[in-house]
Amino acid sequence: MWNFFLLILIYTGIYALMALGQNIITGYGGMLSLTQAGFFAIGSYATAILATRYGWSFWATLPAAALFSAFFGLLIGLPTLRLKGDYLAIATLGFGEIVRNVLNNWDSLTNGPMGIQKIPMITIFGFVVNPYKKYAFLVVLSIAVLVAYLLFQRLARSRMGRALAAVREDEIAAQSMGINITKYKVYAFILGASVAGVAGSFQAAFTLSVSPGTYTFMVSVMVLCMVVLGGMGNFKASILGAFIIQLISYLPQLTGLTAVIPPQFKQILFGLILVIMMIWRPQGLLGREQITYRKKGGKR
Amino acid sequence: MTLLETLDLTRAYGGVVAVNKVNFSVEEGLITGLIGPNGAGKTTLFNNITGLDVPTHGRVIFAGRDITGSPAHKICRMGIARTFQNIRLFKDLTVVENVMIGRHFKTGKSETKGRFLNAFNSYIRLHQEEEEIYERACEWLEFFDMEGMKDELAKNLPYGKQRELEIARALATDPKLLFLDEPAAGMNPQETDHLMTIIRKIRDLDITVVLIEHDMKLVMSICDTITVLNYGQKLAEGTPYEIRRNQDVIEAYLGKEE
Amino acid sequence: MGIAEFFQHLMNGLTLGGIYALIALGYTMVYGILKFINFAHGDVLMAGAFIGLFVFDWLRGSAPLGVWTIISFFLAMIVSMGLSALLGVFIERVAYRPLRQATRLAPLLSAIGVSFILSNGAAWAFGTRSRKFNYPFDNTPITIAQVVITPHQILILVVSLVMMIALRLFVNRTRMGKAMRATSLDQPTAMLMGINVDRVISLTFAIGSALAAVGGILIALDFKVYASMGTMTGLKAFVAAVVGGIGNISGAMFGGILLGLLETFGVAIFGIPTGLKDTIAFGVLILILLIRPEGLFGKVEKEKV
Amino acid sequence: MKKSLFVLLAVLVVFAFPVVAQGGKEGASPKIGFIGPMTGDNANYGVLSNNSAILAVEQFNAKGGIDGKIPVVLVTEDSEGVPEKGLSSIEKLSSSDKIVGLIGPIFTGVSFAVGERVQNEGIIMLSPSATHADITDIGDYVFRTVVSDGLQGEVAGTYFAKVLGYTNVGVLYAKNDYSQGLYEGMAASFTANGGKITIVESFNVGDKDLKTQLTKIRSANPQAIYIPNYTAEMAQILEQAAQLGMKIPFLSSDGFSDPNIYNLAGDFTDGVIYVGPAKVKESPSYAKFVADYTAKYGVGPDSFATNAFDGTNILLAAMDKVYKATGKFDRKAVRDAVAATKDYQGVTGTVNFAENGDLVAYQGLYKVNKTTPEYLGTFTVVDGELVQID
Repeated sequence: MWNFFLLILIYTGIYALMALGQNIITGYGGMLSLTQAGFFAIGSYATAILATRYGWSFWATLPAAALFSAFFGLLIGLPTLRLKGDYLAIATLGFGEIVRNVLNNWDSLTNGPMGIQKIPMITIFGFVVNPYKKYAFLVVLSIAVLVAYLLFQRLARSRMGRALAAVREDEIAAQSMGINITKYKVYAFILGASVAGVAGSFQAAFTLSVSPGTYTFMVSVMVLCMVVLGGMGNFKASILGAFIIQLISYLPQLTGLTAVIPPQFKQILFGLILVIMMIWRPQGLLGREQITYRKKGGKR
Repeated sequence: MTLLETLDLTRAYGGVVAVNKVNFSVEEGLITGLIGPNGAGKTTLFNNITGLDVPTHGRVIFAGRDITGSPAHKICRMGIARTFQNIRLFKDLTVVENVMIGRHFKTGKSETKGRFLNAFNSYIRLHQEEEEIYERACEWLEFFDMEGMKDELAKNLPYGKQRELEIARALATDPKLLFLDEPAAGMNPQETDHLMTIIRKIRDLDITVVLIEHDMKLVMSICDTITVLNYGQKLAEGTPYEIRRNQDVIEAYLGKEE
Repeated sequence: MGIAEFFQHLMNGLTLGGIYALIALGYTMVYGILKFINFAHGDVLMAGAFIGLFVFDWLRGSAPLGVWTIISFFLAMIVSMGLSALLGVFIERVAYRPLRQATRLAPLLSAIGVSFILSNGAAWAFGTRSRKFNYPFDNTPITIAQVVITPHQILILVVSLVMMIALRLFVNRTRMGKAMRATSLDQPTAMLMGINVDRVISLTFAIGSALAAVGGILIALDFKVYASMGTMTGLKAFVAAVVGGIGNISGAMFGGILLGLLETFGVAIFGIPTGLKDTIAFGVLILILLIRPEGLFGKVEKEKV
Repeated sequence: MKKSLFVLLAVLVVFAFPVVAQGGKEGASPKIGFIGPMTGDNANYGVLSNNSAILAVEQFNAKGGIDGKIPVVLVTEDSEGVPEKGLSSIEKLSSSDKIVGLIGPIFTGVSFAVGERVQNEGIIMLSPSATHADITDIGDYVFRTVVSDGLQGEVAGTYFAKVLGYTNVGVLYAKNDYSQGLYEGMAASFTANGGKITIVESFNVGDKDLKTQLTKIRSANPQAIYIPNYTAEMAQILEQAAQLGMKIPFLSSDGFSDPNIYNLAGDFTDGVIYVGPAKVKESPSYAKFVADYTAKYGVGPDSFATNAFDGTNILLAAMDKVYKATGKFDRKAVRDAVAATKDYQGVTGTVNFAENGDLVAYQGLYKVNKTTPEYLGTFTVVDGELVQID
């Protein structure tokens, strides 16, 4: 039981990383991207391929995964210069499908539908973070989530975060305030993608195998649900959202009611969450985070 | 001294010529009024100067530099700020945040301005930088007597205050030249009076002001010089006194007397 | 490649395109009026196919192919169109109408939610197994000089063409069509002009969903009926609508055919690995959006400053 | 205020869960697990096999259960066909349910991920359908009651070349682990026997329009087309091939044993030859199983479901044996008992396990007459030579 709870926490951590990325794109930048699964996949495969084929250690593949994903974030971010709302959503959705399609068909690199197995475990100074010993893995992962959270939080509180908010609120006004809106949109995508890549890297190191079937549209929708449920524009809320969505996701197993609850229960529930939250509480459980400012030499 | 001039500026949408070979110039330190009937091309002229639209022909010269076709954010950085006819505030941000966004590119060391290093730098010096920005933003709010409502969401302000906030936000970019697109639209007489005082105060800060306005009382009483547009073309320019007596202008507004 | 093979590919591409066009019409219709992508359109299509299947099987019983099967097929289609229209109107009332004043993101997210509820709800209720929708007519292929086409494929092309023309006439020539166009241009003004905007929008959804039901039943004949049938086909049709210029009825038709041909010839002639067929569709989408975001026949809409 | 209320509510709900949850009680009944896709695109395969496991457990309990007195509980978990969910499923089964053994997972990708865990936890796993050749190499706790791609492909390839006498065939397979594995296995032995694969086309799972691929194959004009796919896809291929006027014979794999193929494409199945489970001709136990299954679920079992039935029964028998000997359900002892299974008479025929956990088995060949499969015989391959068993 407790072990299972730890597992949920680990998945929460992995998805929380993705949700943080989604939040910077959607919550701050106001762009509906449906491609977190694609970046997640790129990160996972980067780690899987570099580790199994070229013998890189996890810690070397981690930044590589982030960079690869960031590069693709740039690629998909560029079209956003011209796309808005609905169009962007579809283009990003298409991009996610393309990623999965390519992974499934590029047999010589990705081993196609068979996937890649026997990915080495994380080691820290010779200590193996065996994913079967969940505490150790959870600790490493939590540190990653914490670091990502702090970095994003700091970013949101800087003038860059505010510029991104301006782009979301009104692009034309933002332009006229001297903000280069294209640059900020692309930044948002790059950041969102790279953190999803990191999540993918951890996922590969936890499941020790990757296959294209994991990275479906469902993953993107789940991440979106996390951000919407927690509250857009609030990073704490994204982590909370990730936890709640994962709990719901594993609720039938956690309660031992798998036989009673229909298997489609959680997907239907995710759908309901999106609809209901939009109608009754569009700001999410926690709402947008208000920042308090202070003057120079003000009280600490 | 001429701060800004347009040379034969033309903007056509398909067959419709919204602005036709307009030579419009703005003298430094004065308040310039831009008037004309609806659809005369005033806002289009503004958009073409401030980079939200690109002219089909002609050039825009600002402080001796050709800025034709530069993107809006670059033009803003050169020192031209503006407000909008339909208020375009960042509605879900607070009043002070709106003004702080105006300070966006005014922070950090100049040699790396707009570059990655600058972004990185501001990431490191976050607290100090934020305090600076906040302080400057509060000063501008004080200028408009709005410090008390700085934590309100912009969308919750009364209409007149929203217009003033937009001006405050534009001023926060430290412009040399400020374009106001119908600043008094929808204001009651008291608010309009307050606005007039403010515009004069802005001029006293050595900021050149150009305004589009339909409220003739306001235009005539505060503008030093007035340009009239009609059907996309310049009809007249001169002091309020001259404009008031210009036969063409009277016809444009009242129709030809037979 | 032989000449016969080329023409066979052309035929395959055309009919696949016809399927995309058929569904794209519904997308474009709703988008044209509301400027909103109904993500759940594909799932309404699925619901329409299920309803059609049940009614058809019930009416037909074990009758052999003949006049009665064709009559029951049409009856099934009419019932399915009616019920799907109700479903569409219901979805609009519950999930989209409350969000008309909200940000642009809100109805999109809500639509994704509705799509999830419908497809998974169907999987729960009807299982995930594919069901056969029997042809109501004799579908023996017709061979002309080694090029083969089935009556069903011809039917799909004809129906999408007829639907396109009917839709155009409806939108351009009727009073209600005029009200729709007015609503599309400016909702508040349309309301001031005495147009019942709510009714116009409901009607738009009703028509769009009825179209989806027709499409669902027609493609189910070939592709079978299953809970997730609307997802991929719906997405591809959407791509077709965007390529043709979303909101433009003829554009949707053209985009659908173009996409079908591109997918077929991309694989058949340009040697793209067959596994990457879907990539062609989405690649074209991203390319089109980059070069001509308004689509091939779309109108440029510029935000007023 | 309102906000904090929401947070409080959320936190409360979160902590209410574990309280509500029943903490894996150490009841008298031993549990076994099943993992397979119950939702998602391939849910059908999971559901059919799960039905078998349920049926096997019910019949076992009806006879009194372990040692004639303890009923066994089956716990089913949904993998959605995704490794990540498979992992959480095995985690839950292992730590909350404390299962003794596992039936499943269904797909190769999930089986690799889950296999590593069961090996680590020391739980025996019997997959009814993970066919990838390397799966049983994970460790000594991984077994399967399905023949590996290696064997099925080998039998298929050799049979096509030697018995049917084909020298060139075309292949149309889906990009999933099952189909691709079979294609590769068949191609290797077919070419080794002097045949030639003239054209290979693939498609993505979920694609419904396969006319482009079929038109290309038609132009290449092979003697036959091998379609090692799942039911829905094969139905689509057969129907569209007929629409293109193709008269080329079709060869297939054990995916064809799902009777639903005849509902979906009954008009086009005549003449298809496929490799499927070996069965003792007219085996009464097989007939009884199919009858029981169909009576209970309304549809017939596919070959994976048949494998799952045997797997479940082997596991139950091993548990029974261990309990009778030691009075408890030691996971390692159960594993050893399964490994020691000798000549088990199941519905799929005589079951033996090889050293590595692979099924020592034979393949059956079938030829479809209209909509009825006719048994052609039981085959295996020894040292590259095709051997007919009966």
